[in-house]
Amino acid sequence: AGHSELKYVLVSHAPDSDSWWNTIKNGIALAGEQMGVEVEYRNPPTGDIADMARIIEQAAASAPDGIITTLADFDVLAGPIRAAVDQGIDVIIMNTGTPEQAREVGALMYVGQPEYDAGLAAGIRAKGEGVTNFLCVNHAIQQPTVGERCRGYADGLGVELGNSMMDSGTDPAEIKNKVLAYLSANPDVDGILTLGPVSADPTIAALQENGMAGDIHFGTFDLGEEIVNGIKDGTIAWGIDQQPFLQAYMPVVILTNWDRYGVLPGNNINSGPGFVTANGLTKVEEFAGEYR
Amino acid sequence: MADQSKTPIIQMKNIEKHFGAVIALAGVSLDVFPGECHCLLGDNGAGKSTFIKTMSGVHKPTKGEIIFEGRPMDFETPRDAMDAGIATVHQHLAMIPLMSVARNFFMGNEPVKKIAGINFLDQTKADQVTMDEMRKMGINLRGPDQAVGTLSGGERQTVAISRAVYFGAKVLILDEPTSALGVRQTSNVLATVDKVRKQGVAVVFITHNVRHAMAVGDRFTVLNRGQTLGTAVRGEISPDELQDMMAGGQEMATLEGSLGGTV
Amino acid sequence: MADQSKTPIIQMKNIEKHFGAVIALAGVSLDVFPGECHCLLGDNGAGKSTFIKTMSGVHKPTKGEIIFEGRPMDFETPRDAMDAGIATVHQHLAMIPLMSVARNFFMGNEPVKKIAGINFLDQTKADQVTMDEMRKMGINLRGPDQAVGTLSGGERQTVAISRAVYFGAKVLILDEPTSALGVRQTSNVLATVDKVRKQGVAVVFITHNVRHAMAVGDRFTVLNRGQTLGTAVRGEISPDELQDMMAGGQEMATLEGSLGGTV
Amino acid sequence: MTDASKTDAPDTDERVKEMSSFRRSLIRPELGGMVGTIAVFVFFLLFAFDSGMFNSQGVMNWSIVSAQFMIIAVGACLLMIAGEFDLSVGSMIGFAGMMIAVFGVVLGWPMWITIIITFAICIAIGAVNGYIVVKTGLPSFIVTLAFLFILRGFTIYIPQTLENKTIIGGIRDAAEGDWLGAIFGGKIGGGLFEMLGNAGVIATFERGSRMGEPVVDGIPMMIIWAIALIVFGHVLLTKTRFGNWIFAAGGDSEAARNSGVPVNRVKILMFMFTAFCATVFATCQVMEFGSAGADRGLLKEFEAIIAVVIGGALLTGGYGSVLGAALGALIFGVVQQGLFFAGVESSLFRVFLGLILLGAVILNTYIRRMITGER
Amino acid sequence: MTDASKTDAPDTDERVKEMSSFRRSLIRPELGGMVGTIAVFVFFLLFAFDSGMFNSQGVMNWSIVSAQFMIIAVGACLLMIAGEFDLSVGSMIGFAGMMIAVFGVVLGWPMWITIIITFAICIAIGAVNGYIVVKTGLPSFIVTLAFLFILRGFTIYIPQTLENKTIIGGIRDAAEGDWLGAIFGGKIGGGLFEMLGNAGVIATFERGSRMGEPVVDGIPMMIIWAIALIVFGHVLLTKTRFGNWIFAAGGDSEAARNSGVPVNRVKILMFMFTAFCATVFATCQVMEFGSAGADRGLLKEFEAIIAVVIGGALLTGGYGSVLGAALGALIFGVVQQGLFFAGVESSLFRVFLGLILLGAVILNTYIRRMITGER
Ligand SMILES: Nc1ncnc2c1ncn2[C@@H]1O[C@H](COP(=O)(O)OP(=O)(O)OP(=O)(O)O)[C@@H](O)[C@H]1O
Ligand SMILES: Nc1ncnc2c1ncn2[C@@H]1O[C@H](COP(=O)(O)OP(=O)(O)OP(=O)(O)O)[C@@H](O)[C@H]1O
Ligand SMILES: [Mg+2]
Ligand SMILES: [Mg+2]
Repeated sequence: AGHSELKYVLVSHAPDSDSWWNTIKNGIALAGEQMGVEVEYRNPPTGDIADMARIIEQAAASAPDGIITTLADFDVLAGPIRAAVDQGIDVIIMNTGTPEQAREVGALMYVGQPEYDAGLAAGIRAKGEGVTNFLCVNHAIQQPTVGERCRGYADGLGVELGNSMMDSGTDPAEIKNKVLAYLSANPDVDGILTLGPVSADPTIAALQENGMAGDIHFGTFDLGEEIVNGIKDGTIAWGIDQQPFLQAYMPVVILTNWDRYGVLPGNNINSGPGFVTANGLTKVEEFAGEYR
Repeated sequence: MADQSKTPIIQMKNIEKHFGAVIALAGVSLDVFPGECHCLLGDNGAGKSTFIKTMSGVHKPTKGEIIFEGRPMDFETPRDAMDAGIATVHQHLAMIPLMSVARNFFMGNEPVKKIAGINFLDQTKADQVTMDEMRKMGINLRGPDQAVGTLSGGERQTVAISRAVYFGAKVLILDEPTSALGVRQTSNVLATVDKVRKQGVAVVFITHNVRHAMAVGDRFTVLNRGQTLGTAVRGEISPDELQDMMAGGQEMATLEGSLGGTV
Repeated sequence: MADQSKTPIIQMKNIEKHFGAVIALAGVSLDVFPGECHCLLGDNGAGKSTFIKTMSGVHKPTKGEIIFEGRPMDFETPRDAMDAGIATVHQHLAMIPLMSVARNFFMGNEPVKKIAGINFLDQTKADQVTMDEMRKMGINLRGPDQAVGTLSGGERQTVAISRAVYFGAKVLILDEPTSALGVRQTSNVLATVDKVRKQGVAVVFITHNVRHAMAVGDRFTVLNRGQTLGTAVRGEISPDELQDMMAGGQEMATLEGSLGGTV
Repeated sequence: MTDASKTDAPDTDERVKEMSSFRRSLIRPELGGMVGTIAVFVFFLLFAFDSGMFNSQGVMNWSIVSAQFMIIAVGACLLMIAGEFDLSVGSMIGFAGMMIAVFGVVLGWPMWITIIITFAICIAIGAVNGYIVVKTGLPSFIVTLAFLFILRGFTIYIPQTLENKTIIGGIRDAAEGDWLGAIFGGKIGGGLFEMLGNAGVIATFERGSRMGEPVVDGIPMMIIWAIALIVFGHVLLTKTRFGNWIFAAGGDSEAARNSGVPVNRVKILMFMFTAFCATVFATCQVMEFGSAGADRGLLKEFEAIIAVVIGGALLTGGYGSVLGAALGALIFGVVQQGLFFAGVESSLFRVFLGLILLGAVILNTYIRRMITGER
Repeated sequence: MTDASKTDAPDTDERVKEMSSFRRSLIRPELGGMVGTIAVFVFFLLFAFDSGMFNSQGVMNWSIVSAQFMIIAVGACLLMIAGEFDLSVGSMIGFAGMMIAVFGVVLGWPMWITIIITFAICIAIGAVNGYIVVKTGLPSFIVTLAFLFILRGFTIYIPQTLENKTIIGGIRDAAEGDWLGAIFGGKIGGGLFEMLGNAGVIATFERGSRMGEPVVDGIPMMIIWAIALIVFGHVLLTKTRFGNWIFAAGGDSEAARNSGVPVNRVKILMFMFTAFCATVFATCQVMEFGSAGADRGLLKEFEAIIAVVIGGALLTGGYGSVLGAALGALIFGVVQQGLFFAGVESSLFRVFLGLILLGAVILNTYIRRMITGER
């Protein structure tokens, strides 16, 4: 096949306004450019996973050479993905989901970091660092996937999730003040987990405001400018980097090579969890929010 | 003219109506005979509209009794009153501008035909009846689906009256039907009232215009501040006396000199 | 009575007004002198309201000229007309039920006082004037902050008229001010018109009631289907002739026998 | 009556300029929707013809999305014509799905009981909405906005309390073989499509367990429901006396009440019908996808209202058509999916949506003024 | 006039039952808001007193959240009284923040120019909204819904095209030392609070990097803006002729127009003022948090409307009060934060919000009927 004719579509479950997915967009764009293939990014505007299923069906109808998709809800997405696979379209699962689920729907492979596992790893690490009682700031309570991180974290710590997951909304001032209120009402909290820049940035501001910055254990998912600064100044202990760039970039490269030369890595790729700490932040700093 | 020896078709006994802190009717009694045009007169805010609304089931009286065709009646909704045979043309028109004339004409009384056991609207019948009835009243519609919003105020009033007449009301209530009408439209309405009355329908007619009242009324009841000032029979009262009563028995602002007496 | 030798305060020349496909006015001319009450009569839909709306700046005429105090005028908004001295009481009341009487009274003409160089509403003045003016018209308000929605229709009409008079209009336009009023309220309004006219204000008075027109009118212009049927001077025309003209020159539905001639 | 009044009629006509009968036959509430539909199809035929949008799979894709919009648009349309609207539709969709998951999976009730009870609960909530609106005279915007929050709150709270997550799966398994479930899930016409597939009219799967089967293997029940609801809504609105009451209640509720129309009953029933439509949507969705989540139905209330308004209904009630609303939903669905096919940057979708909405209402207003002589 | 008509007045009084003067002095548009505020505070004093909600830090906490709501509620309130409303407020907040980021950070313009130009653009968009509404006569619901989508679309599209990201940070650095930036960011009264801290009136930090400093170190500009806007709005509405025009435009635009009120101008200006408030909100936010994101301001339009309605304004226009809206915002903020202090499961917040909204409007309707004699 002529090189420029290959076309891949990446479908995510994120609502339009979710900033984190930007890195993914940049990742496929870069891979597309480097490999000389056509790439597209699609998502349900409100983050409704049922709408996402329609988008996968739509993508299948437009007959691309491959589909890269998240598996945000196995029940909903398994059908459309399987149909696409059966139709002869190569599928790679990225970001959410698990290697087993990827195999089950007939995908070539899985690239990413299972949400629950990442949360669990974070919880185990935090437990080792002395956390006993935690607050999980969830800015996307309606999205089932990220909540899994809180569940994993709780299990890692070996405590009940209970009331520890906060429905914070996305308004930064509200998040900041909700965190302040929660901390003031629950003085025994000694660990905070945020699920991304949207909740992490105001939480940093909150901790700076009430003087607990550096004092309370603070871990977060994903990276961003403010988070990097937070890690640098010690407000944040670590950021869990699932390296979204790889989640987007690798599948395009793999699919291209598979279509062109029939070569395929023998295993799934775990893009994370990698714990980013104050050591070795320069590259992260430079590309936070863009490629990191 | 009404045959006063017959029994009244509707009797209102000591009707009271309170709206929160406002006492709109403080005990009003009235009876209407078939074939009679009973005029209801009175000042602004005297309670005329409120009174006929209790008659037509819009309001439930706070106190008092309604006897219709000899039986006590308790209208829960305007439907009940309509089903009993009381048709009302309200002061603020009961027409829906965005809807077609035919749909307005039959609103609440839609003709139905059964198809496969289900009641469907009989649109052809509705259209035809509407066109016919409107033509009888002297209004040529562009079509039965013309929206009421495109009719003039006088035309709308005519639709409302002919609708009430068509549905074979035993009692026809008209609340200030002529107040916004031109001279020609007014005489049409008065002629209609006269015609309907001759067919044996009881008419309750509200107006502020003594001359309109004198033109068609058989009896005249004057309301004042929620109470009756009494009922007079045609011929026993002069227009001037009636006018004085309508003003609530109070002295009126008079125009001096040449202008006097022409109100 | 008007001094016809003076120049007219307002002259409308060949006014036309089209609404999309509807031709509401097809060239109407009229002039009004100071101190005169000029009655505008005609059938429903003749174009009376449309005509006075071009006079008061609500509509811009499609064609034609307005000459006010000798100068051609081109009212862009009702404000312009009001500033020139033309006050209008519209057929559908220009009152806002949820607002207090005082705020309604001064709506669009609020009194201001300067505090620190900024114009503030002079609420005390507004309240006081309102109470005074309403008392003069015979309406005792509970307070200036009483909402207009709690007034009766007649009372609202009175507020609207006294507002227009208070603001020292040179031309006062009344569009069917009496149609919904009781006998007493009507005579109040007519007396007010008479008083205002004597103060030298030009009044344009729209009504469907010949007797009301005859009571206060100096001249009578009859509109029919968007055109003038001519202007008559008081004393030169009988009520019956006028009534015929108002009906558009067409034969009217007549009530037989005893009822005839009383409309 | 005397004959004099007969002269009224030419009076009216004389002063109105004539309109050609062709122009008049065109002017109907659905006109805007029809024009829009044609415009949208022409546009995508030109710009996305070879993108797969018009092969069997592509057609099925935008048909399903449009059918989804249609299901909620029919309810919203009738309610809007009756003079009210419902901002809680989206939350109701999430809530209904979650109820099915809770009863059917967490509590393990038989699916048909689950579905019936869910419908009963949701329709009852619709009735409560309506009851509050007609009894207090509050604007439905406020009342249903309150329910938007209340229902969404429960949709998040309940599964979180019961199951520690905001998504509950396994509904498909629970519905396996259930007669009522099959009415909402499943597809029909499989045989026909197989024939078409064998005849090469539609593409077939190339590999996997379903090799050789046609890629489109039946018409999903969602589409059947959409068609059924449109037919029902259209007949109800235009062919029955109840339809006349809907118009009357929305046109002027006071006038309608005085004429003997049971306005309160009409409005409450329409709120219930809207809730019914939302529940149909939710049930079809969970039956097809097998899970209920707290994110389901977000913003669907706006999408329903937009479809209805694009279809020519008047936001303030008393005017509109179910067919128009269906066309509005079709336009919405085709544009949304079509932009994906055409490869337009997805964030621009919202910009297009806003512009289409504005354009459509302006066109519809113009048409409506011509029809009703409104000023 | 003759003396006869003087008898009109007792006429009215005679048939109305008397109302005590105490009861009458109580009945004002803000009454519902006042009752609600008291109820809310009593509730939380009882159930969350020892949670830190009422120490200096806690007070500052809910004050800021309430101030945020107040800023947008003032704009929404005046607009609603003028008879329109604006669903694009939330998108406008996101859009304005993004404009500041694009001009100030991406293009590197001086912050004061950036802010002024952003205000100019956003107010112009508000004017366009208003212009479309008054010129076409379309309901503002539809027009501003279109802008909700259009503005959000651009807020996502623009930074992505320019910068490859949807959060743009670094605004705080760009605003460093800028005079106009300081008016929106920063805090004032630091010295006073330090004194209070030293005097032991307010607590000081006991641990962490800021040990010894007072826990509250100044009043954020957000609160100053909220107070300034409330005072401005209240004076404008009740003390100026323009305020009278706002009421008139919303009460009955046709009647107001006939009386010489420049209704179109009033409405367009109110749309612009709403946009101004949204931009103030956005600017304060980006100055405090240093970044602009595509997801900022989601659902804020509803929150503004809710605060205004809780504060006693009438959704259909012509009635309301800025003080009421401010109290509504306070209730909203206190409840939202209070639930966290009280340790209520956070997803139940939405349920409470819905219930409070319902309760408040029912109370307000009752009060309004008493005031206006409306039926
Ligand atoms: N729904 C209501 N709520 C409160 N008060 C009412 C209501 N309806 C009428 N009223 C009051 O009751 C009194 C009688 O009103 P009604 O409309 O019956 O007078 P009317 O005789 O018809 O006057 P008009 O000649 O002006 O039509 C008035 O004071 C009016 O304000
Ligand atoms: N804004 C408008 N748009 C379209 N047609 C209009 C408009 N205003 C008035 N018309 C039409 O113009 C004609 C004249 O109306 P107008 O209201 O001036 O009559 P009128 O003489 O005041 O009648 P009435 O005595 O019933 O008040 C009518 O046919 C009316 O339908
Ligand atoms: Mg009345
Ligand atoms: Mg008129």
